[in-house]
Amino acid sequence: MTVEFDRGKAYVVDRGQPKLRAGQGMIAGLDVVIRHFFSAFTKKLETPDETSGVFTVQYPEERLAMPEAFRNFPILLFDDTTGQELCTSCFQCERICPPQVIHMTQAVDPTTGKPVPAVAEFMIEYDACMSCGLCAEVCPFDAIKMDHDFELATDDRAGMTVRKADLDRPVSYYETIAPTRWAEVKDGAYKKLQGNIKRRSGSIGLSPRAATAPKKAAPAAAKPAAGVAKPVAVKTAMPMAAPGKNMSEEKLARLLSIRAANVAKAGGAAPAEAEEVLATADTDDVAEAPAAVAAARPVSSGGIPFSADNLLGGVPANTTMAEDKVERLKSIRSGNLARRG
Amino acid sequence: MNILIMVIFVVLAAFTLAAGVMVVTVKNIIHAALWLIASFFSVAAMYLLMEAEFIAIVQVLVYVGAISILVLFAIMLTRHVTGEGVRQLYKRWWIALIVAAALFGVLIVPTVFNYEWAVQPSGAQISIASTVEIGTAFMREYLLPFEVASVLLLVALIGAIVIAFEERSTRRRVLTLAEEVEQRRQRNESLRLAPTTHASETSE
Amino acid sequence: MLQFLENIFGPSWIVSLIAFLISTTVILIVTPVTFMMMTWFERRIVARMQDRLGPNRVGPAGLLQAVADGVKMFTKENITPRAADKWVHLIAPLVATGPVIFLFAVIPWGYGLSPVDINVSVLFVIAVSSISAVGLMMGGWGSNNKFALLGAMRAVAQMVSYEIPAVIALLSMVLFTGTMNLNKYTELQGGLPILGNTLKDVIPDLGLGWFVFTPIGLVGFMIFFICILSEGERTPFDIPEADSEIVAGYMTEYSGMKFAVFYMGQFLFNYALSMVASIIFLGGWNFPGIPQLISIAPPIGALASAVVLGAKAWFLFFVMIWLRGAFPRLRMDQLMAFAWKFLLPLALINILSAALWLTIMLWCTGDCTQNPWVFTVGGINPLGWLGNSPVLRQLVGFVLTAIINAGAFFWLLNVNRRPAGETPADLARDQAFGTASLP
Amino acid sequence: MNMVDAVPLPWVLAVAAGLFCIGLFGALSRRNTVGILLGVELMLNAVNLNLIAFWRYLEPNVVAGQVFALFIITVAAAEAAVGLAMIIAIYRTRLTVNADEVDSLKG
Repeated sequence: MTVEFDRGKAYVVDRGQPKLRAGQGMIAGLDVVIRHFFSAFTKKLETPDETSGVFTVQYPEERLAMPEAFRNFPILLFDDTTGQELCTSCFQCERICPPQVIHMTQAVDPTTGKPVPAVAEFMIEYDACMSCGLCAEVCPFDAIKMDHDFELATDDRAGMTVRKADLDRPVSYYETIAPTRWAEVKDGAYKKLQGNIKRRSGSIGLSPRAATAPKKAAPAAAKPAAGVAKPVAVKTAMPMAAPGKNMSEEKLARLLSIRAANVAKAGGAAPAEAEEVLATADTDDVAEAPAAVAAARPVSSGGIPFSADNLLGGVPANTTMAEDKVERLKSIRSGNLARRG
Repeated sequence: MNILIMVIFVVLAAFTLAAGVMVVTVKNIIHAALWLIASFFSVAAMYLLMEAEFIAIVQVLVYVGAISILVLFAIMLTRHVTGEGVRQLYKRWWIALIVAAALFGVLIVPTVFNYEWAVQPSGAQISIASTVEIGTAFMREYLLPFEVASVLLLVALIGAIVIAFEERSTRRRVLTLAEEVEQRRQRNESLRLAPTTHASETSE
Repeated sequence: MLQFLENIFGPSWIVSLIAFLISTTVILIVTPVTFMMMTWFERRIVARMQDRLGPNRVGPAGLLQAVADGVKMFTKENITPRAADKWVHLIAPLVATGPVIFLFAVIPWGYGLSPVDINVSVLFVIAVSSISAVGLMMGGWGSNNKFALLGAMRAVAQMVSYEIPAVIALLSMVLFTGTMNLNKYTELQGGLPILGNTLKDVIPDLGLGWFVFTPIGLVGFMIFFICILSEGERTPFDIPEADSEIVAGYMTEYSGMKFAVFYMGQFLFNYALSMVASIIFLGGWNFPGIPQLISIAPPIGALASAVVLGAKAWFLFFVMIWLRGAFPRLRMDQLMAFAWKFLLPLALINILSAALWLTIMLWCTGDCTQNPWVFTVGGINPLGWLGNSPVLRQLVGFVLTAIINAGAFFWLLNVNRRPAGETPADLARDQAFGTASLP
Repeated sequence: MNMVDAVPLPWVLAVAAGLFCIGLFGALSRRNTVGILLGVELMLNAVNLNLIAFWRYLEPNVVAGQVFALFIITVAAAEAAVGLAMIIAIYRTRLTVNADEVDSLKG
């Protein structure tokens, strides 16, 4: 019912003649409340459509299952069986990242000096990441995905800059936290990975997590390797643009031929350190990787997932950590700048 | 025990008088009202000391619970008076001081100290009038004063309401937003019109 | 206590001083502990009502939560606003809380467990509980804050308004029993419901003659309980600290221990008045078995009586929490209209029915001719047919007062109903365009 | 073990007289009408104190002293109510509560 007045109108709900109220409504309210009170002692709210029972989840002891699409911070995936990372360092995520916290270096074939579709170093500053998930959305190889682990609180700010060794997770892990989402993209991802593996050589593209998790020595050795690889990457990044989304047959063939030529050209250009890395990587048992990763999981969920000695390069203390980070960032950024022209 | 009672009495008396002095001298009228409450309290404690518990409790109930709250409300409703800068006493306050001091002398010297009071001998078992007896007295020999007092209270109640009542029509009503906008519009119109009429008048 | 010490040391003022010091100490220890338990209890209970668990981390079942809160309160910064009236601001929590603890001095905690036994304890409770209003006013004014002053004005207006029905409800019980001594109320409420102690010789004392079972006591209890809610600022009446409107009312500028003291005063006030309501209306420590226990073994009986009385008070506190879980806050004009237009007339009519009950009970019992206050109508005693049987008189009184009180209740509800001329359209216009004339 | 033995009556009377004179000074010297009212309340309290003292010391078995004290408390309540209502009414029309500024009847 609308009532018009000289200054406007109002909508009125006509409830008829008010009945005599002697407290019936109050008693009805009290009844509802006391029912909830008693049911809270006996019942626990199981499904969201129930209306009574305790709905408190006592968090550290009880946890709700995360929805698959839950996103916290990005991680990198690698194949369980081969240990090969899905990432090809196409720089899509680095470009789209709104807070610009993703930094990466493309791997370079040590023999030819040409870039290969694999990532040499990958770094995400978790402390500035805003969990938007755009990197995972944009990744054409499904190599970067959003993790469900949110218990990352720490007083070690430098430790929140995470490198590849700690970003890498096996595909099987992602499959456990988001099975249907992975099933949707699985075939395409593996297909692209197979194509990429063909263009990688030696330990390039092999996850440090998969290859060296049982040993501490390998990451330490990998550090100078990455350092040497960087200038090369700067020099050669220009002609090698990131591979497109759809790698056609012809393109694949062309790439393969280029790679073959590179291999043929390869002489003593490869640094001695890189040889060492290759050697250690080759001797490691790849099949051990999933077990090693599984063993590493409880550590990462234990509160401080990315401790100093867990990092690639094994930088010991927090104080040097910051300097180290600055230095690395500087070099990576200069590399990126140079690449852009 | 006597010494204890005496000490309690002296402390209470000193506090009562000090609070009274604060009531009449302190600048902030709210503080004066609060000191008055303190003084009421210690007077009530003296009543308790004199075994008049009913009167003591009525004192607390009426003075502290009602009158002082009334005073505080009145002070807060008449807001301008709490200012510290305002002169609180008359210019010739010393005359009042002399009068009060003279009265105190007149009361103290001849009446209080030069008179033998027929105080009940100590140690004698005497019955103290109880609350029940007060109630009975109100219904028997003091019935007329009691009724007069109740009529007085009723008259005071009605009188206070009549005096302090503000006609709802004269009270400034809180406007709604729509009314405020309307008023502003009208005011603007009148402002816009006013200079033109004025100008036409002067030109003529 | 006094008697016990005098037996040992002989009468001396030092002994009585020590005795009172001991009972004071006990009260000053028991009341804060009660307060802490109450905060825990309220939080747990209201949590269950809202389908939550409540604090359960600190200590077993969260029992030490109050201790943790106390530590937090103690270590918080004690802030006094620069523009505040420093002394008034400082003293206000004490003035608000002191009288409340004072109340516990006259309230019996159980059989023979009364710290001070004075004759006018009901009046004492009323008088002392009205002092807190001064403390609230001081807090509101001394904070020099608009919200605080508004909250204080609301609180005091509410306390003063609801004190009147509360006093009149208690007055009807004073008239009903003829005593203002809280210790005597329990003895008067033994026996059977409605009939009370009149059949004591025939039926053993069941301890169930609670006044709440009589029409006068029921109406009085309702009025008094509602007034407790209002004076203790419990939820349907928590307008003074309506946090959605005026931050925290008079407590806005208080922090740390000063805030805790205010809070303690409020909770203890609730508890003290719950105890008074239990004693006056819910039969004190009367319960089937307790009178016998007291007569057989007084110490154990005293302990059991304290437990029973405490259980009743805690039950009333539980009802307060229940109301808090169920009802939203009233509006200020609704609050005042409820006190003055409904509770006050009902309380006055309740006094009338108490007087009627008393008349029926006492009219011409025993020797009529000796009583100068008995008059006759045409030479016949109008209540002569009742004879001297108290049972018959009680039943007649019960029926008559029940009719009067129920009639008054529904009549007042009807009177307070929305006027017939006030159509929904009128109300809508009023609400939309602000011409509402608040009742 | 009561006050009669411990404290002589003149002491109590002296306290009452002092309180009365303080109240008188306040009532005479304050400009603020609320302040005047506070002084009057002090005087009434002093009178009550006297009445109770006389009752307790001279005739404790007669209720007259207490009854008169109660009447005075009643009168004080009525006086405060009417007085404060007048102060509020005056404030509303003249925006002042100072007694020397409300002198339009002076001629």
